[in-house]
Amino acid sequence: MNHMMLYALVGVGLFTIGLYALIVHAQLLRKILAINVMGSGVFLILVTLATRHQELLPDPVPHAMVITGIVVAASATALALALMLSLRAATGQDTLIEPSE
Amino acid sequence: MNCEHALLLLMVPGLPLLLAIPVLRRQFPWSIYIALLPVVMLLISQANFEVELPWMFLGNSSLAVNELSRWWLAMSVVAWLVAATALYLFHDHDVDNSRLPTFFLLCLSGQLGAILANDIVSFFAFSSLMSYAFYGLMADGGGAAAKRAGRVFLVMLVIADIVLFEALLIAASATHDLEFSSIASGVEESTSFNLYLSLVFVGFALKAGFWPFHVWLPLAYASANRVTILLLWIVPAATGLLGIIRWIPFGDIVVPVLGILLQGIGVGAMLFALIFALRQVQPGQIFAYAIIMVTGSIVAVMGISLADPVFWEQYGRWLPLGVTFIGWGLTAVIISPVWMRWRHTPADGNEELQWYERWPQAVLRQGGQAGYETLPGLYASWSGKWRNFRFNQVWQRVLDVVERGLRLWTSAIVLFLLLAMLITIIHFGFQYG
Amino acid sequence: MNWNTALPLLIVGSSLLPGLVIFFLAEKRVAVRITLNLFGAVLKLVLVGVMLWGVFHGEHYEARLPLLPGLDLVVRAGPLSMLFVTLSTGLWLVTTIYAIGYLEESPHRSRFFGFFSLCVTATVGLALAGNLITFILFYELLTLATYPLVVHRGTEVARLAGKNYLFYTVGGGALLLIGTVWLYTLTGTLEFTSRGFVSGLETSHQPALVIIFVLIIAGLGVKAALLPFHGWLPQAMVAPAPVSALLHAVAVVKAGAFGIVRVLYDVYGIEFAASLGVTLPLAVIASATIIYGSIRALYQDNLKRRLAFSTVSQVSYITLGVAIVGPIATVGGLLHLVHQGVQKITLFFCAGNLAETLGIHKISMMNGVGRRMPWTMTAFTIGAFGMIGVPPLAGFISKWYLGLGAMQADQDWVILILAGSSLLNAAYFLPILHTAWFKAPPDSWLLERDFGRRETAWALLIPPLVTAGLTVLLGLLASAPFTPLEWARFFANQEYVQ
Amino acid sequence: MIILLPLIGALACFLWPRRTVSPGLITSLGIVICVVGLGWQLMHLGVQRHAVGGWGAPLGIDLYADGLSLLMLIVTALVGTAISFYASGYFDQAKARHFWPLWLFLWAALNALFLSADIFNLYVTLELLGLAAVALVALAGGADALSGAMRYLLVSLLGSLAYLLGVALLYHSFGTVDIALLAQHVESSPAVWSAAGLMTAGLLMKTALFPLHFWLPPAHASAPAPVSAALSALVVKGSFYILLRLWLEVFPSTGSLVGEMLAGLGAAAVIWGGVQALRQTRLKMLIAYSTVMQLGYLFLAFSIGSAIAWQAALILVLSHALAKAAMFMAAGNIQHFGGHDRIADLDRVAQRLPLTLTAFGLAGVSIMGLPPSGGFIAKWLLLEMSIRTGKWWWAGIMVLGGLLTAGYIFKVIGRAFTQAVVPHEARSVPFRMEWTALVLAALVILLGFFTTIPLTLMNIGAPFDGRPDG
Amino acid sequence: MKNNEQVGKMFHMLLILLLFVMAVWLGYVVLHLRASPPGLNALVGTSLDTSGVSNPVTAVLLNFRGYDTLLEMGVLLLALLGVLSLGSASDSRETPPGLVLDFLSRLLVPVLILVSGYLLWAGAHAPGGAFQAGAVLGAAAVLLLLSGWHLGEQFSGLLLRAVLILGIGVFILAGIVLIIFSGNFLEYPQSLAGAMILMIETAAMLSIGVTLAALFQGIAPTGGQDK
Repeated sequence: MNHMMLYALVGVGLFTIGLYALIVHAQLLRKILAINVMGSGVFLILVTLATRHQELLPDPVPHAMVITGIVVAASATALALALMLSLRAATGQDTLIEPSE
Repeated sequence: MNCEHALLLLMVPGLPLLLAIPVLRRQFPWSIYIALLPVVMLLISQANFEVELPWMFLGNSSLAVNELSRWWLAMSVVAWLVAATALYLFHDHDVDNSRLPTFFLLCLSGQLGAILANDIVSFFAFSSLMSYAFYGLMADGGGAAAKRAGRVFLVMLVIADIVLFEALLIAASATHDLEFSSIASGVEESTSFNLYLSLVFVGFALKAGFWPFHVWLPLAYASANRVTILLLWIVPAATGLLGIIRWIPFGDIVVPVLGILLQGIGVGAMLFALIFALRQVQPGQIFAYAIIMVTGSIVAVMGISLADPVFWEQYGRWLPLGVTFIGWGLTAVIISPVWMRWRHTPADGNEELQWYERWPQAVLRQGGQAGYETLPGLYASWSGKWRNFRFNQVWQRVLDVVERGLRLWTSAIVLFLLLAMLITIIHFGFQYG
Repeated sequence: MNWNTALPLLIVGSSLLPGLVIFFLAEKRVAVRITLNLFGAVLKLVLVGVMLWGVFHGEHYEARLPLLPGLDLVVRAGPLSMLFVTLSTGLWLVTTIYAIGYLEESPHRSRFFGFFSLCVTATVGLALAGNLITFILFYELLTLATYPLVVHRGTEVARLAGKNYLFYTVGGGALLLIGTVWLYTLTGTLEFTSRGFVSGLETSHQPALVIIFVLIIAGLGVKAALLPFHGWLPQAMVAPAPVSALLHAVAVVKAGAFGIVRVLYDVYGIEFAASLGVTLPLAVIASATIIYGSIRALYQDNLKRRLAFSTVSQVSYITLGVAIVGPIATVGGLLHLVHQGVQKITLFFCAGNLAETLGIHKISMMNGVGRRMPWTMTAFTIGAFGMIGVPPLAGFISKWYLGLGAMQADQDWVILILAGSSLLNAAYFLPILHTAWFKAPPDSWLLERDFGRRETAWALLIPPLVTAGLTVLLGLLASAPFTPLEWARFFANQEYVQ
Repeated sequence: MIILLPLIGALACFLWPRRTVSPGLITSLGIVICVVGLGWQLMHLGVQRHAVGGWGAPLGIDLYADGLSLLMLIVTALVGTAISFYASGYFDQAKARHFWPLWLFLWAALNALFLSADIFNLYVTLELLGLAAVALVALAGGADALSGAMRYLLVSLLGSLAYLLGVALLYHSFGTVDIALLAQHVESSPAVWSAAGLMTAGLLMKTALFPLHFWLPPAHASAPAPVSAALSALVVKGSFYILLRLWLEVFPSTGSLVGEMLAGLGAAAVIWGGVQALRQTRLKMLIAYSTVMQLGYLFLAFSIGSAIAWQAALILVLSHALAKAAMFMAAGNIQHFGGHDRIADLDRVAQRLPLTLTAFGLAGVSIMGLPPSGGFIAKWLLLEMSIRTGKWWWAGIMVLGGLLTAGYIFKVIGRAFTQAVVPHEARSVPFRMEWTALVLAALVILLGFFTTIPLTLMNIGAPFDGRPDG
Repeated sequence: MKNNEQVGKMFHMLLILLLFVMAVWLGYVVLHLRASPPGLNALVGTSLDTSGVSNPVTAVLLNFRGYDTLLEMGVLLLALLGVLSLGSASDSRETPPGLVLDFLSRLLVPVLILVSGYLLWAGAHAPGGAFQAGAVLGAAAVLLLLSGWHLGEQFSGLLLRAVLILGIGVFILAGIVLIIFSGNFLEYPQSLAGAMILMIETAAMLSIGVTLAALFQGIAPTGGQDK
């Protein structure tokens, strides 16, 4: 049980909190942010667990993964934001709408 | 047997059948006489012979000329000739375009065929052809009473055919070859012998209008057209008698009970006919009762001969002779009133239905009730329920609500969580459970 | 790919290809379409003739296409299939001619004739099917091909009828499918073999087999209009007359009945089925259907509805015949398969003629129609008498064998059924004849079409006369070679361990 | 390489937006050729394993191709080509310049997904897939489409994150992300269970299994027709494929209970999707719900779980892909023609588009699982297996589902036969759009006769024998 | 309504409970991860020297798992495509930047570019690499855009798009070339590895930077409806 583990737990916490926010908030912006928080949580877990063993160098592979993940997350966020904006332009509200029958 | 005989034999029923087709008939004048030619020739040529028709019906049919059929043929020919003349006399103005000749010829072909038939099936076939055509004759051009008579005749006819059909089946299952000659041996040892006999009697009685199934006869006399009246004896009655004689091997069998019963019926018929004949006002109807009387007497004779075969041994062969002469006599007698009434329009009997006309309707109505109320009712009620179920608003709303609920984030994601955990836990359980 | 393999495929294809081509024909190309139709029909008839000859001389025609490992698509020619193929092919030719005459200048003819051809393809296919899966395949194809024909008119009523038709048939198909799959899991084969292939199973499977039997028969019973499932048939009479002819005589109900025969004889084997104790209930149901259908028919004033109900009752003769365990009854049932088809198609043609020429749909409007259309009504009369079973017509022969078979199998109650139904048949057919021939015709018919000296168009008149003639011949010459009787006997001899 | 080609194509389309169609079509044909080549390779040389960068697992990434992935690739190639042709007639210039690059990216993602043997790489491809799909949905514009796209995006992100977390756990407990190696090392531990839970749930979310299907109908119904076709036919199958791989190879020891649960959900999906589809008033919604339903069928295989059942599921995937693509195209034609897809007013349109309607009908035959069609074969096998394994209830579900399907298919078809006046606002439909739909539908029917081919193909490398009871 | 709210509340509680359970469980899982194996650490160490770079992360990123990176470039580009396809791209706002911003941007942008260059170079042996560099570059570009700088029309067409796809393009090109040479996709010959990686990284950096900027521009709300 070292401090890295603590970070890992923090990561779990972030994931959970993000999920919670994703569920309860209606506004899209918050949802998007929530997703990002969750993402950060996962990344945190990945990175910190990479250095469970102090005696060794940190494992590079998770780092690479995280970088990849971050880029993906960034792109996704960008797309999401763009979507949100044009949705607002189309409907005037920033929440999801029901499909019209 | 040589070929032209066979041809001749086939022509006897065949030629009328052909000529029955209006288009063909219109080609020849006096077509009915032409149709009668072969049978006359047959009578002239003295030889008795038989023609096997392996391809017909059920494979073992045959036509034959022998003593019995000769007598009958002789009788019929006369009757037919007279009837044909009557047809041309009374209906000359519209013989060509009316359908009377068609029915006439069909009937003719059927009757001759029945006489010549040498096995049950062909007899059955020809006689039913004859009977339905005869219904046509009766219903066509006759008055309302005649039509009613026709209806009753038809009902009886259908029932008769069914009854005879059963008899046929019994016979067939008893003997595999359906020739008349072999029935005697076959039927005797079959278990349902009595059933067969009674079926045959009932069937032909219905067909030929024996007492007590005679009800349509007087009606027909009252109002049918003249030709029909002329044929009333020869077609249903005489052929029916022939049928009985053919189908039942008299002389070889002893059935006292049935015999006595038949005697009773015969005597009853005669009495009945006598009484009613005395009460008749219309001269025509008297002859109807005469016919009933005659048939009754013959039935009585049959009863006797069923009771003790010896009687049949001695007098049986005279029966055809008797029948023939009676036939000629009746024909001759019937002509006169027809001649008398020949410009009258047929008088209509009263319109209200007799009991014997009502019962078929009654039966049908009952059946209809049964058929209508049960299944369609059920079907309707169930389909009704189903429709209610489908269009019931609550149901629809439930579906809607659930679907929209699923589409809400909250519920959806919670479900998702639950799912994830469930899978995890199930694993756990699977590992250690 | 030798001739014996090609022939069955050719027979199936000879209507498939024209059908597919016809779909893409422009509405205007009447001549081409008619040529294609007739060409297909005649070609098929010829091919069938060849095959008939071959089978009679012991040739063996078979073609298979691997569908799944262990499951082939098989078309094979045997006596039973030949019986049905000949029937449907012959009648198809007639019906095509009739339809061409019937549908002059009505819309969507390409669509109609396309599905028409598909329909007969399916029928022939399931007639030749060599195993249950092939049968199912064509069976469902039939369902799909007939639906557009039923709703062809496009009216609300037609749509409703079509919906109902689907509701019944698709459900039936589902039952059939489940039963078949189950059977397959038990036996591992579905090849039709005479005297059946399930009898080898050990006795522990018997309850399962009974359930399967019920499933399959229920599935087939829908098309065969057995009692609880007959509802779609009378409704489907809104379809154009050729379609009704198809439904009632050539394809659909026949497919059901034929399937029942197949299952009973070539899947279960009649003796085994009897030992399972499933044949008697089947016979009882069939009898109930016979009586019920006739009674309902009595009360229809609409001509085609009455005919439809009479089909309900008549088709069950087939089921009854094959459900009575005994070679003669079997012969009777199979004969009726053919005879009923020929007679009923005659009746529907005539009904169609009345509707087309004089606009008559109801029996109450038929007064004296015999004087206006003597030929049509003659054909009708012959058909009707055949139905009643009056000798020497075709119906008599089949009823004869049914009755005889029943007696031979000591099932005398069947005879009562037959008697009753004949009575009822007479009761609902003879009045029609009476009205048509002996009632005085009205002064004018509603919407009468004039055909000059002829009573109606040739294309409408010839088919019923032909089939009527067939009705007479089938009865009169029942024992001549190559008649259905021969084939039926041929088949029955295979199926029973004499 | 099958993956790169569409990428290059995409880039090309992006680079020269004026002339997007020709490179697009060329690319798709190229892909088909490549897939055929790969198929040939597989059939003659057996399973292919390609170490990217020459390092090989665990260090590098492996590409792995066996019958399973080959089949999926073939499906994608077939439907993809059809969609390309269709789209070349569907979009106008303005839309096309965006459609083609996105669509080719999607295609690339799919191919990459089907070929990858590395769960983290799978994650990346999933994201690629998801983003492309979302962008395509949004292409339609309008509130519905955007909202649908948004919902879809969030869902797929959530799903991927769950999946990624699972990957993280797996990696840290076994130090590899290569499927084959994992399959060797994996043994049960809390980490594995929760990883399985997370990954499965995430993928189910993307595959839209019953309770999680809420996002699918809006997204699929509001997208442009070719896109809906692609989504319904291919995209959902992508995540299903990963699910299949995982359960076949990584977590094989722990099949049955979860399998039962999934199958149960599948059954629920069949019923629910069917009922909902029956109640829809818009054609595309109806088709979308029928997708939900058909996906349910796939999951029944998880319970039955014999090799044949898997094959059946795959045949179903194949036929459903073809059929559903055809259906959406038909729907697209109808909408294009009449300007709406309300079922109630369909008759006016249906009269005028016989080809389209035929396509719809034929596809419907397969969806209903009536013979002769691929759908029938698949259903037959599933039924047979479910009865063999004594799980009657699934058989019942399937039959019931079939009836429901028949119900809603004919609800549409029936409209074709009403005689109605032709409206004025009709727009003519491009020739190739009608024929593409028809060809696809015809393919499904043919599939019913030549099932043995895909069966032999998908058994290369025996991908289904990973399961103990297979 | 009332009970609706109550249902909502209950739902909420249930949700929190679930999440809590999940968190605890995951925490437990994380804590009890098995100590062995030490990941791929050793393996990476051994094959590092053949990889052409000395920084393990970069090695993994661009060599061992280069394929991932390739696809991920794809994702980035894809996102851009998506944003563009939404069509709400707006030219940057016309308000002239304040003095400070203006000055700062003039000062910072060159520095940022320099930094990015360094990061890119350093990536070979120390933490750093294409993405970090690209990010910085992107930041610079964003800064420029914010300060009202325009991309000249002559560049904004084909050329811009060319730059955008440069990264992935080069990557793919390299891959294909390498297939031809060494039979394996993206298998660098040891001698050339370093150079090629550097080349790829440069291209990647450029397009990452530009893409980020373009994303920003694409998302930047048009004047009207932002709060």
